[in-house]
Amino acid sequence: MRIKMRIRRFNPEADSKPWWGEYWVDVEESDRVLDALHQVKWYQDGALTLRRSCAHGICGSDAMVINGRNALACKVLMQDVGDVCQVEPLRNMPLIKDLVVDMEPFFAKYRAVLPYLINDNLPASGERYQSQEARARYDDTTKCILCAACTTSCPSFWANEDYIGPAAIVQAHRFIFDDRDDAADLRLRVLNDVDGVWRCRTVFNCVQACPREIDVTRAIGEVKLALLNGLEE
Amino acid sequence: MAVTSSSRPVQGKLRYGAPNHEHKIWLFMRLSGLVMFVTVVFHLLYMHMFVRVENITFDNIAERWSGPAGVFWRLFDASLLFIGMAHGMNGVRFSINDYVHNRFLNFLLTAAVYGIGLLLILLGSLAIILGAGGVGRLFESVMG
Amino acid sequence: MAALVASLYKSISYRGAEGQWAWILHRASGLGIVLFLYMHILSIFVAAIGPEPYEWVHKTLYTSPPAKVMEVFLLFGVLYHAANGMRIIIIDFFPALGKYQRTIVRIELALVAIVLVPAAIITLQGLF
Amino acid sequence: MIHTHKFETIVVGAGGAGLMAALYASQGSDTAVLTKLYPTRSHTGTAQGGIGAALGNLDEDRAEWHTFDTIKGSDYLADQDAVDIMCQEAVNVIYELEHMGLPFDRTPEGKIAQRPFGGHTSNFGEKPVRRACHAADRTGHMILQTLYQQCIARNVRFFDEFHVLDLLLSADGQATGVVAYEIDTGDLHVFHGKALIFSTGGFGRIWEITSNAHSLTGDGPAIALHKGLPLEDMEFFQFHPTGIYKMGILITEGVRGEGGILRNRDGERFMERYAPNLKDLASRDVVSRAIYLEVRDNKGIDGGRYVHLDATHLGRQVVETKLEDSAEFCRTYLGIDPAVEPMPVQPTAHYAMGGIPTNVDGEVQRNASGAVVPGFYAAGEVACVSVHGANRLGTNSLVDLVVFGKRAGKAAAAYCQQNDWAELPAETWQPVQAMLQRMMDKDGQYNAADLRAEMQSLMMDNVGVFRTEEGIQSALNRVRELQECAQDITVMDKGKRFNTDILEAIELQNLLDLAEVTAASALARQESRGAHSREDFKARDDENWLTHTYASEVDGKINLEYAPVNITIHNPEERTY
Repeated sequence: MRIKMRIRRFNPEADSKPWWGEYWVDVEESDRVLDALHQVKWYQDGALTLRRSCAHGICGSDAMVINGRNALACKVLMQDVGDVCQVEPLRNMPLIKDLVVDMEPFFAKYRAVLPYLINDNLPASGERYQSQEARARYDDTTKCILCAACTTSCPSFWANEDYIGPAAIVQAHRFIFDDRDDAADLRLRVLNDVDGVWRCRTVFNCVQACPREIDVTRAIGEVKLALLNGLEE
Repeated sequence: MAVTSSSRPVQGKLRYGAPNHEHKIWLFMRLSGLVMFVTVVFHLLYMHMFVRVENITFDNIAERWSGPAGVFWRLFDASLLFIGMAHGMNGVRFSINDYVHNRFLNFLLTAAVYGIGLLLILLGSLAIILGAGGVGRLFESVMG
Repeated sequence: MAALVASLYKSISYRGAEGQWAWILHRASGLGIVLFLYMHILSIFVAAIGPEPYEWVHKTLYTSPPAKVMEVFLLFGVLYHAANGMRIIIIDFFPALGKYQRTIVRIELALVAIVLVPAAIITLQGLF
Repeated sequence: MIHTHKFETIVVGAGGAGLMAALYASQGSDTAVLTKLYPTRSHTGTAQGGIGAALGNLDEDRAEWHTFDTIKGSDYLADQDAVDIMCQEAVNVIYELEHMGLPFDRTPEGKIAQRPFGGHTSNFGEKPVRRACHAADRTGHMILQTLYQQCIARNVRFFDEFHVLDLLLSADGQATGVVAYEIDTGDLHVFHGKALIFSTGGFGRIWEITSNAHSLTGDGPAIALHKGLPLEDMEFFQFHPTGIYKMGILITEGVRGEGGILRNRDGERFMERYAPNLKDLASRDVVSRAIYLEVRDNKGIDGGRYVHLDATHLGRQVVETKLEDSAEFCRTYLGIDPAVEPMPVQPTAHYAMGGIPTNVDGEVQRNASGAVVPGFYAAGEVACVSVHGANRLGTNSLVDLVVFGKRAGKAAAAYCQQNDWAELPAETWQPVQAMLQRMMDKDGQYNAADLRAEMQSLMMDNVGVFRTEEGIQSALNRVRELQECAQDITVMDKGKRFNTDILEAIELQNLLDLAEVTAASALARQESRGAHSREDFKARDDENWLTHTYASEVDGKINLEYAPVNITIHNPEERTY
């Protein structure tokens, strides 16, 4: 089938502001938006620039706005986009070129929540145990692939890019609720910032945007309650 | 020093965790919301549906605010005034913080909202304490 | 200001979930109610001066035809803000219910409509 | 503009092996990690099923059994001393990963959970054993995340989106650094180092149906090849039996580990005929060949080139919790619910057993005799230790990453402490700069995408699961023509900022060079062993071919040398499952 791709283009070396490029591509119904973008890049305009790697929704490279909504280009099928497929870069991130945005501010927020297990009491040798219930407690938030789809779909983040954002909170949640970790208080202090969890307005765009189907708002809610109550034991 | 990942300098806020009162404010917004869900909705429906706005006269109010029941109604109205204004002004502050990033402008606007708000709370309190016509009588006595 | 415009544009052009529109409406109604509240307090203060100022305030601000139309908006604003606020509080304190938020938004809108429609009819009676 | 940096250890590639190496190298040397992606985008993250280690948490297990299975799985081509080290060290490395915070699934007692996997047995092939430690079916994702987290905790210096284009060797053959292209700016950066660790991953993009990421273009081995270094055992490329039909996206072997069954058009469990003992859990080369033979026998589903992977009898609970991601792939890409319908699968190019030859400390070998390049290390899929021989067992790629990533990192740190800085040759970036300029200026007649597509189908059809002399030879001839064409490509993007167009052209040249080495190595090996299955030489020939292939480029031609396999524990036997 023949589909029109409307792609938001910007070349920092030539353009003063972004513009819409229109391209016609022949695709199969089961093709992904990524395949259509590749068709444009490979056969029509090699200057079209995007990030992609694994092409099946695990690496998190190709998050973008597809028909007005954040998604991974490799997880949206052409049969689901209609006659016109409109593609834009993620919002509120510094634009580098075409669909490529600067991910540095995003990863800086990720690093701000101390995204690593902190525990100095390791067994001298061998295995440390964890119950199945304790493991299940934070399972959902271990799925995060840091694609930034959630954070850049959040109106609070659009309004104020200092908001630490859902992705960083999800990453913090993964450790706060891991009973092997000893530094929940440190992370909660970070998230208690003026630009921390309290900027979340339970808008749920993040849940809709997450390609890994993480219940992001729930994770944020649990962090809020943890801050109010102190941690559950 | 955080790990940097490229030669690009990272823009924007990097350090989080400065002490603040946001979580108390967050809790207040919910609790006040819960209280007002009862009081404001009651006030609104009572005044608009049961009493009807057309039928609220100066004398009605004077009557409602007088006697032992008047104490209750004055307290009730005072709670609407205080809780409503606190909740509302804070809501406006949220919005200002979201959209106005210039520190000076942000401060100016917030100060204006709170300044006018406090003045209004003062005026509203006077009206409730002095009762219907009470403000007029106060003017008269001050003016001599 | 630029941030406000940009943010509004982003909110409107993004095909967000129900929660996005619920949030926009919550904020808009909240700001509207605060404006009304400022006016309301000021007018009550004026009205508390004596019967004559009261009559004037009552007639122009509360019972004139434009005021009756605005009253319907006020009713909607307060009812919606209250109902949506309850939804937010419920989800805040029971985060696991978040997965039913679409349903909750619908229930909430239905409740608002059930109260608002008769209230609006009563309010606008006599205007037509 | 040329920038220069100085770090004692330079790690190229930030997948599991690179991050593990960086963690250890950074403990004894000033370390920088270069990656052409962001670290969390690396392909390690797509590994699903598990990481094998003889913890014995659920069944009795011993490292010696793991060693035996790996050697047998390799069709006796693996170097047995290396396999022994890997399987012995695997156990403690798993514990180490757990200590780093990796969220393994747990047994009811809270131990690390394990499940069966293809080719993993107890007591030297007796029966399947639960050995694969897993975190749902996103074990690789969790390994990658956990290692990156630890790198952040230890302030490892990252250079993200830096594409390494050249390796710098001193006059006496010592590694002194790399030249990298900063994708964002188009600037060249010279990294001067004492020790250099290549962990750039595989090159599965030379095949049409592949589970590999678009970024797996074999930049590391191609650069080594261009520097006159050999590549080992390149004819052995693993085809994973269960890729999603037409797309190649992997459905984890864990599906069969949990009890999933392969069926042909008659609904027959055909693996019973090919591997009466382990059935669906035979090693990957065996299962892939079986699927090909079924299809050839017209027993593919609806006469097509695929069979069914049936998990419907496992129940929704197992599918949704233990095989979560695979189930989601099916729903997203096929509109199929694997708890209700079988999944259409076909073999998909998956893993390069061959690569840059190293010893057990990750030191890169300069030739078949085992002399090393001082200061140059390689680990992960890019390297050939060789622990996988002619066919890798499922889960062993992750074991390889962490065990040899760690060893390479440690060795590099030690090397840095014992050695002084080697002189960086002057104006080292010039060849790269000239190459980039030449490509940019070229108004060529070919399109990189066309050439790549042709190479991929050529390799798939002729150098795939089954091979013949005629087929390989024709593919080799055409690949050589394509290499010529690739010198005459038009790069459409003429800018400096984020020019992925020119990088794709460079990657294509790398892929073509590796395709040539793969085909040339396959052509020479006149036997069938592991993943290398010649229809004109159907039997394994231990007499003549129990050898590692070392292919290098001499005066533009592929030169093949051979080195003996290190057989210290198990003598080659006939391989049945």
